[in-house]
Amino acid sequence: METSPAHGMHAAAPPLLQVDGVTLAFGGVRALSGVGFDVQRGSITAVIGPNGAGKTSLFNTISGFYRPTAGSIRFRGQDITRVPPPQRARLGLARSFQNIALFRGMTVLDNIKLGRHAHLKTHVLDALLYVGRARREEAELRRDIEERIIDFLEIDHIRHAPVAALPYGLQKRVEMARALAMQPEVLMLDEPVAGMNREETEDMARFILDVRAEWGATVLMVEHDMGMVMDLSDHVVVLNFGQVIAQGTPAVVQADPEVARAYLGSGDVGALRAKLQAAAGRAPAPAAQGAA
Amino acid sequence: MRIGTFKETYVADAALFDSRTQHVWLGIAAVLLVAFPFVASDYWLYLACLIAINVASSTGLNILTGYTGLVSLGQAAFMGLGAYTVAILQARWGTPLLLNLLAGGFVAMVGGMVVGIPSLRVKGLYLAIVTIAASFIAHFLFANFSITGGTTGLSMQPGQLFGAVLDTSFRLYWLIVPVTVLMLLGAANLFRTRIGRAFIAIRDRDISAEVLGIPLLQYKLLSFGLSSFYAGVAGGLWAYFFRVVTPESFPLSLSIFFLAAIIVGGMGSILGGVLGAVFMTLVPEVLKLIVDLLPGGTNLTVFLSPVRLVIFGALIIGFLVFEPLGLAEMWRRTRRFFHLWPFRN
Amino acid sequence: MMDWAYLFEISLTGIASGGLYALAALAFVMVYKATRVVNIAIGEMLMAGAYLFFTFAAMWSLPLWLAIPAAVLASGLLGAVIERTMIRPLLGEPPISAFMVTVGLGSVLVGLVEMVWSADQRRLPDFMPSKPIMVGDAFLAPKVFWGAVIAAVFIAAVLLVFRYWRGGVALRATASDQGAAYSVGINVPRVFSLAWVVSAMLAAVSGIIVGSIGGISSSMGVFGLSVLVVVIVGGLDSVLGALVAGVLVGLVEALAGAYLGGEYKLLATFIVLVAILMARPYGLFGTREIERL
Amino acid sequence: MTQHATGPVLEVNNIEVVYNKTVQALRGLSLAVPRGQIVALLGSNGAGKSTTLKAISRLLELEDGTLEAGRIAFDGQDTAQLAPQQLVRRGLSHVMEGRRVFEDLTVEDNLIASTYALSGRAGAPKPDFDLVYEYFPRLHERRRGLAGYLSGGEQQMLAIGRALIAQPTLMLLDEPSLGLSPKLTEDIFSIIARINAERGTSMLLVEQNATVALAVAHSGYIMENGKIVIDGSAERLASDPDVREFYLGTGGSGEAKSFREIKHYKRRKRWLS
Amino acid sequence: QGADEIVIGGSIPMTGVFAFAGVGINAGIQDYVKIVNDAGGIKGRKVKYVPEDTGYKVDVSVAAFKKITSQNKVNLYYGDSTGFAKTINPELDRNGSILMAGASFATELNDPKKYPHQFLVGPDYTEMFGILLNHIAKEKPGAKVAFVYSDSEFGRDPIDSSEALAKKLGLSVPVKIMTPAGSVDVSTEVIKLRRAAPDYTIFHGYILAPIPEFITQGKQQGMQSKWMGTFWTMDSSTVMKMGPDGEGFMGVMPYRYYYDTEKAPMLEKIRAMRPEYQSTAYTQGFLAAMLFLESAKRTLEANKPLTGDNLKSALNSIKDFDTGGLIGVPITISGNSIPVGRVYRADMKAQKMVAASDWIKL
Ligand SMILES: Nc1ncnc2c1ncn2[C@@H]1O[C@H](COP(=O)(O)OP(=O)(O)OP(=O)(O)O)[C@@H](O)[C@H]1O
Ligand SMILES: Nc1ncnc2c1ncn2[C@@H]1O[C@H](COP(=O)(O)OP(=O)(O)OP(=O)(O)O)[C@@H](O)[C@H]1O
Ligand SMILES: [Mg+2]
Ligand SMILES: [Mg+2]
Repeated sequence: METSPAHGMHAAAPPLLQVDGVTLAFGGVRALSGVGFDVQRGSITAVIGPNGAGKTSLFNTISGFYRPTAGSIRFRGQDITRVPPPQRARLGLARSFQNIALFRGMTVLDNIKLGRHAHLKTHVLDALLYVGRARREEAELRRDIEERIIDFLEIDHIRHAPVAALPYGLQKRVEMARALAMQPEVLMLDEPVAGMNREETEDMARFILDVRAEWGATVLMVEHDMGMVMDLSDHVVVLNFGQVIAQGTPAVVQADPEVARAYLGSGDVGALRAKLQAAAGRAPAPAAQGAA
Repeated sequence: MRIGTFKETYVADAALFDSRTQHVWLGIAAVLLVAFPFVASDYWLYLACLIAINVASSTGLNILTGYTGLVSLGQAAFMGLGAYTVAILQARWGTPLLLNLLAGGFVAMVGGMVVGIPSLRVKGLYLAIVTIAASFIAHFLFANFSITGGTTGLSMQPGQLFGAVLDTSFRLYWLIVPVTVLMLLGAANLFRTRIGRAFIAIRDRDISAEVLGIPLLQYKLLSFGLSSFYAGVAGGLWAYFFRVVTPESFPLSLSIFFLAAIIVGGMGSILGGVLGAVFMTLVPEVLKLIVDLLPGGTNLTVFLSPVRLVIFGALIIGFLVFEPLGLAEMWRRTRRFFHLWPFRN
Repeated sequence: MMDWAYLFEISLTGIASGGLYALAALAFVMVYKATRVVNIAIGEMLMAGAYLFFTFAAMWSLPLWLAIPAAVLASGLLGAVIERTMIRPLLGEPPISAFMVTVGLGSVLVGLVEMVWSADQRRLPDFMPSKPIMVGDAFLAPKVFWGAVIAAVFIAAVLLVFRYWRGGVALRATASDQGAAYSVGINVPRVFSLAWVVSAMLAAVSGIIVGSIGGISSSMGVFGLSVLVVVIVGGLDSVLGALVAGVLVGLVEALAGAYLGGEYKLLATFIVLVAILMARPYGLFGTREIERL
Repeated sequence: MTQHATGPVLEVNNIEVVYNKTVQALRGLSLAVPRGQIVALLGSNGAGKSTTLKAISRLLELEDGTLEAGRIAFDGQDTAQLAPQQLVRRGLSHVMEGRRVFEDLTVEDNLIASTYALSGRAGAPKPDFDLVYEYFPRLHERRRGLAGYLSGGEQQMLAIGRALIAQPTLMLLDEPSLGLSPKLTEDIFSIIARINAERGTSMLLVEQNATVALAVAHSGYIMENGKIVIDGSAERLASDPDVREFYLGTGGSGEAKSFREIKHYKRRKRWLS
Repeated sequence: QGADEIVIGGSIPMTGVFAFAGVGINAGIQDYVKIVNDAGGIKGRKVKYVPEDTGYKVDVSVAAFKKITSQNKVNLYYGDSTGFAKTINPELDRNGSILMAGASFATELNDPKKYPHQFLVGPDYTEMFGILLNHIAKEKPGAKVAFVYSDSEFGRDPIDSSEALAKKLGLSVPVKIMTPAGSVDVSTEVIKLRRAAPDYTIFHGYILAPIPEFITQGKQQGMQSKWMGTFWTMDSSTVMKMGPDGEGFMGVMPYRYYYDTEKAPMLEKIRAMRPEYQSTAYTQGFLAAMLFLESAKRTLEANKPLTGDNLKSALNSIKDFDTGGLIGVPITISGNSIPVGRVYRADMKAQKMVAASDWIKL
């Protein structure tokens, strides 16, 4: 666990995913301009940056929902810039969404099953009759999901629950399960721990590490929780105003003054507290200083 | 009492009807369906056939609107396509009945898919109005073509199946009800597989569905196609049932009727489509029966007739206001009341 | 050989009768803008307004200057009752539910009209000047002309109100997110009522004009279908769209009727509708839905 | 600021909330917000924090939830008699979870919509857009753009800005830092602290980022499963060992743990068992 | 006792777009049945009338038919629409026990070979046009006649055949205008009509709207045309609703109006039973019942069972039959229709329709 598999093959193997000079404009707004970076196989790569920097837009471009105005995206060496989104899913680009996009009319189990869609072969006629291939495929799918995903993410108690009434944290976990069902080579997670407290964040961090270890998936994530980003990732890409302003190992990025100015803020809890309490017009309490 | 039905295998868990009780109910329903024609009067047989036709068509609409979330007000027109196809085949070439029905389904399916083409860009109510437009265009074609007999429409001979001439409700029952049951089973199966799940995903969030591997246009068209295939077959049955097809046979109000049926029954539920179609077909008849039972005879009929319109509308409103999930939900609640449903919430 | 005078005369009539569509479409747009309810019973609400006017003017013989406002006010009351009993309970339900409620409403209104006034066709008392309007050599039916003038006045008024009154913002805010609207202090139930009352009143005005041209009957609601086409072409939530599309549809219908024949009228408008939607999926001026992942 | 200068602005007494007539979300929850103070409300996902805020602002009914028992008093008055918009007009603003801006409206129209909060208020205060733009200059730049196309952080600013227009005495803030960058989180919290200091606005703050929340708050509550399990001053909470482990992520030593070294089977929360 | 009854079933549109007619038809049938029963029935048998409302919808009509026939032994049936007649006739042919009439005057139904168990209680729509055109040809030879009709089966029914007939009678048809169903604003159509400058304009396929608007606008634009309508427009109360512009409106009517003063014992009877005005739909229903029961009587008198074929041949045996003045001349039913009628004209001052021609037999 100390070194990720990626480090060893850095030079030899070509990057799994290459983003090259990607530019994306909405009318006048330039969400991305000339973004380029590589994602090594087996790595955990984080994309960070201020709000509105274009991180989600970047994910959307990689998964094909937006078509870039310029630039290219290569996956396993193959140019997929013009490949429509469903086909990219079949190639192994799986993702979760920033604003949870579960299907509210389905149970947890069906949501997860849906992730496998692109890999199944059942046709309309099979489906209407439900014999042969349809029946076989459904049974296999069910076993696979139960044994590998539901078990792994510890969501067996809710598998038949409708997703709508689940607490936020569990919904995020179901999204992750659905992405896993897509048989990902690259698992893209958009803010996987937003809205979670420390304890839940820790759970999610553990899942992410385990996904890489057990599934051999490469992880690409957007996240604002710096603790987690810095602890987990092998490579960090920083976006600001649609441009890459820094990239490298967590330590390198953290030390970059530009990044600190645009994104990280003071980052020092003690200083922060003093600042906030000064703003609130109170003297810093002695106990608080002790805690920090 | 069942406290949790434990399933031995995942296959059993995914079965369509998962418990002994349900099998028993199903058996009883089948026996009732088989016995019904031997005890019912011509009127009730007529109604049963009509209900079955409406169930088939509503189920089709439920696939499109209830499950895929594409509101359509063209279901009647697609039935018309099926009915005209059957009538033309039957009257001009006398081809075999089952073939005609399939042909009716396919012609409607093609029509439905053509209408579905805008669905990638046009959404929600805008799309619903496109389907209205489509049904007016269909009506125009029916009324102005010679092959469809213009405004006069087409009359046809009774159909024949396995040597039997289907000229009474009793005989038609044995065609219409089994075909409908088959179509129902097909629809129920559909939603156990990836196709059905894809439909629901499109309904709930179409844009994220695409990123998850579902080609939107293909599946929207498929949904339109399936739905109109159901409508087309239902229309074909309708043609054999009434044996006269005119442009006025499939008005917009019929499309609204089907929409009302799936909403009253419960959108996105096969059972809902069935219950809704049964309910909506029977309501006017039951209201009539009630009026008949009141003293006062036909004079009262004249006076009370508009009341039926009011009640009809009030029922739709009442359902939506008081039971938005429809009859299927009422049924489920009743069932929960009788079984101790295992630890929901 | 093109007969230009004929074309001019037909177009003029088409545009003027488009004004009537626009007014009825405005009634529709009011409700949609505030509540996202697609009121398919708009034709029946027109009918209700026309029958109320008929009752006051022809049956109770009230003078016209009294009968018209009375009918409009009574319609407003009807709108309030509809909102209170059928629409408000559906706050938070999916749009198709409210849509179907208005289907039920249409049936109820037709039933009530038949109960009270029977299904017979009737004529409304004439109240518009009957002197023909001549534009050059072209003739314009006076009722159609004055109807268009009244419609234009109302549409202009509504446009101004939306431009300069913050109530317009409240309406749109409510439609966009009811919970959030509450949380900024907007009286959501009041916005709902207001929208329905105003819509019902506009529908009544429109119904009185339409009824005085074509007579009234319990099947008058079919007019609503053309209105539906108009609002879709214009964009469901756009006042300007209602105006432009009303005139456009009026014109298309007139030209199709004149040059192709009556059976082509609806066909032509529907083809125009589909063509416009293919190019602009939210109508000419409708708000496009924001889709983000 | 108001006539009841003494006593807490908000008192919640033993409330129970049930969703859809079936799901019980709150079970006998009580809390109070003293005048002029920031009170933090922490708790894990699904604990019922948002539900508490919705119960207070009466937006619960929109989601088919009902207040089955208990009493909520705002400025000494029972809220049961007031409609949601009346509460807002009396000075209780709720910044809802998930930002909830009016997507089809421009930024400025969002603020205009918010001026309804001032309707019918004594003294007829003037809406102060400049104040909002001063706190959030970014909104000024984008004031003619549709709110739906703002980025997450900008939408959050707009949501708080809308509440500011209402010149509230009590603000309910539901996860204001959700999805915001670390810097913006700091900025927003400084603004929250400033608003509190400069305008004397009381706040009930729901937050997952316990570190910042306890930094600005005067006192706090921690809830689990629909009940309050711990309460106390911000300092006291920040030094509670459980809070430190489960909310602040600091071990006994006070040093932050690394996410790479998380045990698979962790100690359970003491107050849960 | 039940077997002895003669049963008239009825799919009657008491609601919907055709309700105004249905209500009258229902009353007419009811009244004639009462007259017969009060007089002891037909050859000692009571007559029972079983109506059902249809809302003028074909499927509902068929349901009503099924219901009534499964609960009664029906001999005679009154059906509402053309569509219904076409749907049910094959069934009548098969089970052979029912004779049917109805509210439809569709030309298509006037074919004894195709519809052996159906008859029309008056002239079919083509024959109605024939009566009008004959009248016009006599009044103003070589006149220009415009046809304005609705886009429906009802509206389109007589148009093509009548255009041919007009030619034969030396009349010209400068314009045929089809209006879409349910249209209210007809300004464009009026412009079209005015430009054709017809001497006569015949409306068909409507009840009232949009005829008044056509006439009003036409007059405003200085048209000199005479305006005419067919049966379903021609009820007195309908025409009177046209207001002042309806003055002089003409049309074909196969029956006498309720208030006609020419000698008609049956009308007197009706007026005694119902002192208020009764519509022509009432007369239609009344006459239908009269012909129904006349056929039944003739069948029974011939000692034949009441089968559809027997009833129909009894009906066709009716020659120079006196309707008690409901129709001004004795009638003969050789095929499926009664091709007789007369042109009436509106007199707005008297609020009455007055005869404008003699009875015309085709
Ligand atoms: N469909 C769109 N149309 C117009 N502008 C858009 C669209 N999608 C995104 N944008 C704009 O692009 C920019 C980048 O947005 P994006 O959602 O990618 O930011 P982000 O980095 O994910 O921010 P956050 O951390 O707040 O989620 C923003 O200014 C946003 O307003
Ligand atoms: N509209 C609803 N219908 C049914 N149950 C609901 C609804 N909203 C919330 N709940 C349930 O009530 C409980 C409390 O939810 P609430 O949203 O208040 O939690 P929270 O503490 O705000 O969590 P989070 O940190 O995820 O926002 C949860 O179990 C949730 O599933
Ligand atoms: Mg983002
Ligand atoms: Mg919450």
